[in-house]
Amino acid sequence: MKLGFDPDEEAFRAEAAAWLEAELTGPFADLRGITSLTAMPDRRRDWERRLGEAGWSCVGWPTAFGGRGATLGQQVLFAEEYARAGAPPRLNHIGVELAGPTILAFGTDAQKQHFLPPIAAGEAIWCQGYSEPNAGSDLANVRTRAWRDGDAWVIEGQKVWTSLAQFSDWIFVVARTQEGSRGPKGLSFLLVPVDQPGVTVRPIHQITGEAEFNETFFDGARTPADHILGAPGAGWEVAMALLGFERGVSTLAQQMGFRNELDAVIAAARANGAARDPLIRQRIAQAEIGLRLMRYGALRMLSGDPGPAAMTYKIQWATWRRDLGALAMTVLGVAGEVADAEQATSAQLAHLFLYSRADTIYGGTNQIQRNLIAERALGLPREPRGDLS
Amino acid sequence: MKLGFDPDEEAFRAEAAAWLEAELTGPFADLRGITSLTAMPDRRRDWERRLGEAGWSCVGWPTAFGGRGATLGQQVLFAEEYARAGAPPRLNHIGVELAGPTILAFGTDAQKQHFLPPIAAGEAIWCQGYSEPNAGSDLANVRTRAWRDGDAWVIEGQKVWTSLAQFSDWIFVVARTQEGSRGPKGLSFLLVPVDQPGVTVRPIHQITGEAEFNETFFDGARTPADHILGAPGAGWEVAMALLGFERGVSTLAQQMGFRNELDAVIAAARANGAARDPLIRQRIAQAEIGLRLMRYGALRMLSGDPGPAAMTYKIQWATWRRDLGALAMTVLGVAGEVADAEQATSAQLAHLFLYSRADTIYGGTNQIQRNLIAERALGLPREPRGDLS
Amino acid sequence: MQFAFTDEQAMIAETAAGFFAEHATSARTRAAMADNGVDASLWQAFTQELGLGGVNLPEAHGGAGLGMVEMAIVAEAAGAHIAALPLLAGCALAAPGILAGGTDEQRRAWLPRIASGEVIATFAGLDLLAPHGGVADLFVVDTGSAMLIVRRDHPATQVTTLATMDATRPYGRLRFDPTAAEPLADPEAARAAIRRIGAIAIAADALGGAQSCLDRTVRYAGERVQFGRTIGSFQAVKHRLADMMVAIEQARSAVYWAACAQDEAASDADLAAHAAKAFATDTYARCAGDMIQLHGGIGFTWEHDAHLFFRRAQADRTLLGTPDWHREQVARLIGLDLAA
Amino acid sequence: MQFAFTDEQAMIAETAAGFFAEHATSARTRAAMADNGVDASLWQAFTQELGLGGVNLPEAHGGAGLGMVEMAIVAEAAGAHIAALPLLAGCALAAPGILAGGTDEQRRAWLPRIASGEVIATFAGLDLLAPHGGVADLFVVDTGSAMLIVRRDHPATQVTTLATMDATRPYGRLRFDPTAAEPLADPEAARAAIRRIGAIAIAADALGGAQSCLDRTVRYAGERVQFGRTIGSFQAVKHRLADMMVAIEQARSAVYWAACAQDEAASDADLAAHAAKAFATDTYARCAGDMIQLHGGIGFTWEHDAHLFFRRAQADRTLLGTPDWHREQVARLIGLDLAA
Repeated sequence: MKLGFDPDEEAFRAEAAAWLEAELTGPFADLRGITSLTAMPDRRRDWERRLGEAGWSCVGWPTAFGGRGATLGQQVLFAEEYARAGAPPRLNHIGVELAGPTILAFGTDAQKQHFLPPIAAGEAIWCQGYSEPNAGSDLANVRTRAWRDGDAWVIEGQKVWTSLAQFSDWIFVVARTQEGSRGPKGLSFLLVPVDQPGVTVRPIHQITGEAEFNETFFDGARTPADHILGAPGAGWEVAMALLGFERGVSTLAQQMGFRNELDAVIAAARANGAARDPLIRQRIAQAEIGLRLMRYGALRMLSGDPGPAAMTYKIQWATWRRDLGALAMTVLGVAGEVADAEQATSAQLAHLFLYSRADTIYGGTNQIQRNLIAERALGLPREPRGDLS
Repeated sequence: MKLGFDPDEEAFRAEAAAWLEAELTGPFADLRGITSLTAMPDRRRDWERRLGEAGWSCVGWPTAFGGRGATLGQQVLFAEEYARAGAPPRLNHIGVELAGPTILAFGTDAQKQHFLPPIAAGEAIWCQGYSEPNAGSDLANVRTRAWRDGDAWVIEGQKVWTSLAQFSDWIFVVARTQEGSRGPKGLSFLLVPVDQPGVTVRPIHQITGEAEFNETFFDGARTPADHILGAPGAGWEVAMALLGFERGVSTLAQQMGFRNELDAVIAAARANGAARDPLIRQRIAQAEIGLRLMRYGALRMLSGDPGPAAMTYKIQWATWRRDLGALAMTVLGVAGEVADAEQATSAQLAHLFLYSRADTIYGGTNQIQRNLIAERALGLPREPRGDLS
Repeated sequence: MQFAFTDEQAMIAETAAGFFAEHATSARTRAAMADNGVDASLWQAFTQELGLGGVNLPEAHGGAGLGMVEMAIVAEAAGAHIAALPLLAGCALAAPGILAGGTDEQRRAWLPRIASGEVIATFAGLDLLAPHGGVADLFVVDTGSAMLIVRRDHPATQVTTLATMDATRPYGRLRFDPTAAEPLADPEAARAAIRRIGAIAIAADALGGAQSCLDRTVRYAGERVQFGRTIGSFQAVKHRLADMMVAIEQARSAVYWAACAQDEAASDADLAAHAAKAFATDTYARCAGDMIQLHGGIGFTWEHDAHLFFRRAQADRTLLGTPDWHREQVARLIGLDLAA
Repeated sequence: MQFAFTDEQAMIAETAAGFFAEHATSARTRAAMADNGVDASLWQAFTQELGLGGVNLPEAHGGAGLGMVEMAIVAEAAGAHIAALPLLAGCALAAPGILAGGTDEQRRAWLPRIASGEVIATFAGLDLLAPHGGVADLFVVDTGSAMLIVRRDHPATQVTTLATMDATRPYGRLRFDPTAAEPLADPEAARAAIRRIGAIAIAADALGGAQSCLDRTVRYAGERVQFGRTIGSFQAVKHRLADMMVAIEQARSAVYWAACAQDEAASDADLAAHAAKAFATDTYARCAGDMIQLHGGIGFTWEHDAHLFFRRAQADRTLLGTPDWHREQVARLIGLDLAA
């Protein structure tokens, strides 16, 4: 076991840090420190292109597809430096972290050549079409249908919670291509352009008041016949594998965002004296410990054979962040509930408090995560499916 | 709504307090302050007789059966004064609080005449035969069988967790009297003398090292044909109704025991300085609040129509006491883990810590309680029964 | 001893529940949220038609002459519907302060007009944040030493309405001229009344809100189908709902214990108020959070009412002291600071 | 950076797990509990045959020359079987203290004999309670200022063995003559080593114990039938077990982070040790409690092993500081006391 980094890894870190610093004090200084997933989409698209141009967009990908071929240690370091530099959230997070790796794993050579370089170059922004109004936790209960019409797939149906669809060029859609099939069978994984008459994106306003999520309607939407990952009817396996990529190196970048949030809570507590309150101190310490353990848990996962332990990550971070939101409000008291020109921190933390309630829901609720852990990691019996439609 | 007591209620309180004080500084001074359920059984049997003699054994029962015909308010006050005086745990708790009220509710006149006065007189000590090795949480899965043989019932089988059976004269037994029946059907509620060759009581050592509970074996045990409550085959209804009596006035006496335990924790915290620790203060305050709310919850139940709210009481007190045990150990630290001649409190609280782990198990685990609340109070679907035997 | 509603109390509870169910609809509450945080016609109906604006004020001062139990009953019903009205600000904070600490003249001047709804009154502590301050005509202000009556219509009085997490009870930040304000005669009595009655009223609001969270979530769990089953058939959902009920029933005991103790001037009335505020607002926060969780994605949308409860639960927690603070008061009151 | 066992570490883990599974049976542990808290033949086999009595001591002092990661691996395996042996007392407390703070002479005199099992050593803080004190030949004693070596065979030394909740690690209360004791040369270094290595070793014991609680309860849940179903098919049971696993995996990260940080003398080594001790012992207590709960009545009997885990979990929590105390150290180390 070894936690330290080698000198050559440290050299890579220095290179990345220097490049990020130059860009974020130079041409992209306006993006520094942004944390909102919806802020300044045009400039963040420029940033995706700049990352691609300089080879920092998809550092772990093979160079043949626009990546940098970085080692695991290097990827870890880049993720950390990216966040440390205050670089903005990746507008193409889903393309870089989910769609790309899935295409790498399941795509044909032609598909890889077609789809990967534009992602690495920041030219193709992706979003995700999984959930439906009646298939939230029950992901396999897909009703969106697709069928072949000549050399194209035609798609009818509705997806929901399509994060960032309003900024996206592509959406991957899990659709039912085998008529009469049920559950995970008969689904296909289609790659669909968003900018077409058959696709309508309608924002959903969430409890924070913003609209990060959308409903996406498919009404005769079309995509070429070869824009399918895996065989027709074998889309469930692809969809599930994709969820596994959520536990990759990007978790470390995510954690650096959490670091910033925890630091904001600590700063607020020191500013208003709450940091002297032994109850607050305990909760901040517990948050600090939880964050560190996420980091070392991620490094364990990335370092080798984590086994089913990796399944525990989602519930860990979601619960941690929800608790941090509650802690933030305890630290701030009534002052955290009012918008006040002098208190930017308060607005950020109030947003965290509200927004983090979604963390334990989307991407598999805490309840679903516990089912998965119990059934797949601990081997306990599966929940029986009912017969209500 | 009114929490205060009327002058005539207060007069009753004074009478009870005076009597208890006289007895517990006089002939029964040796029993004062005892909290163990197994300590000094012979002397506590004497105490049951003394209570009966003076009419303080079953204050809420009709005078015809040896009770005092006390009003609700008077019963509440007696329970409080009993505990306040440091009177010992009732050796015949099960007879007075469970068997008696059930016989009152379901017995024939002859049964009432036969069984109730000896309970009120302290002459008949009772215990409870519900759980079996394969019917713990699944109470209806009874395998103990009984059948008619002439003018008697003959009983074969095994009960477990028969609290205080070693001191008891009678046991009520839920037995399967209809061959081939399953679940709650075909059960009968039999009243069986313990002192006979067909009944063997064997102690179970619990994690505290004591043996409060027992296994009770029935091997051709007999009881007269008319020692059955309710009709043959209708024992489940009787058994369930009995559980309802657990939420009667005796809860207030139980709470006075909790009061003593919490006071011991508070005293320990004040003695060793833990009472200055803000974390401990929060937990003690929460325990204090929880105990008060048990009291007022009980008064709500007793005052009228509590509806399904009464179902929440078991999980409330069990969880409260388990948490108190953990709090006690936090207050004491390492000193709580060692037996030390100078620290009687420590031994009492260490015992509480271990013993209270049973509270969330016996009499319906917290999980079973949540099922009951969800299904009966909130109307949610019942858990499906499986087909494993 | 009879710890159950009298027939009259049961009738008030039924009336209040019916009134808010009919009038305090989600649409009207949301309209008030987008405006100034008060559903004016609801407030008018409440004070004029229902005549409960002074539920806990003496009849001599234009009130209904009832007690804290009745006030709690009304606050619970308002909380159950997240009603947007200055009930807490006026009836549980400002008016009890004036009643307990004001001169006869001050009482005569203000209490009937607060009870009738003509004057909206509120309260501000040291931070000068007043719930519903933006619409208030009258402020009772705790300066730490004095308790002052501050009129909105005085030229030196300025109120900045702040965008507030719970938009059914927006805070206003007050600026005023202390020399132009009128002190209450007995500031200690006023302060004690506001603390205690305010705490109990907030606890009652929280109780009503928590019960609504449970009721609505139980209903949704019986309708929403996932994996071919209603989600209410999953034990994880059932148990979470059961735990909500366990907490709510304790909160109910707490609120009415505290209200009774207040009405009976019991020796543990302070302890009861602290206990109720801590326990009921913790319960509300938890139930509102669970409501969102058990609704899944839909519970996270603006259009669903779950966030209205969640926001009000947060406001109930912090106004007049956090649960931790109230528990610390309990610790003090039970003698943890006494020598061993 | 490679945060996974090396091949050699994996082999040690396998060996240790096999060793304790074979020898540290429930029957032998209970026999030791009824006696003096040490399974003497287990301790002999561990020190002599396995040769791990000095796993983390330099070879020059008779140790195996391995590091804290290997020590944690061994302590985790011992904890998984609630082994009754003075591993913590000697290898994680007394020996590291002497190694870090002793003179060369003191090291030469004691470390090889501790490693070989010839001498049983332990540690006592200000309360003079020493785990396994009743059987110890040698005590390292923290007097607050000095760190002393106290020999059992000195006539002034008296040890009272106390009946202890965790009878696999009974405390002895020490009385001794300070003037007859031998001070360690560098008390600060000794104290720091004992605190940090002791904390990590206890955390590792807790990790192993918690994992056993989970494993055994999963097995039981798959066998025990109630309501015609294995109880492991009930979602409430499944979710409780899943939560145990979530906590345990975090505890595992904590223990090996802390062990690595210690071996690499990382700047956050202190923070890591506090974090590991707090998190892992909290996790153990929770898992042991859940083990009893999910076993139902049988888990509450003396004959079932659940209470052995439960008792040891409690001992792990309090020895060398409670979780609250360790979290407070984390709060201090991350700078909560710095000015804003």
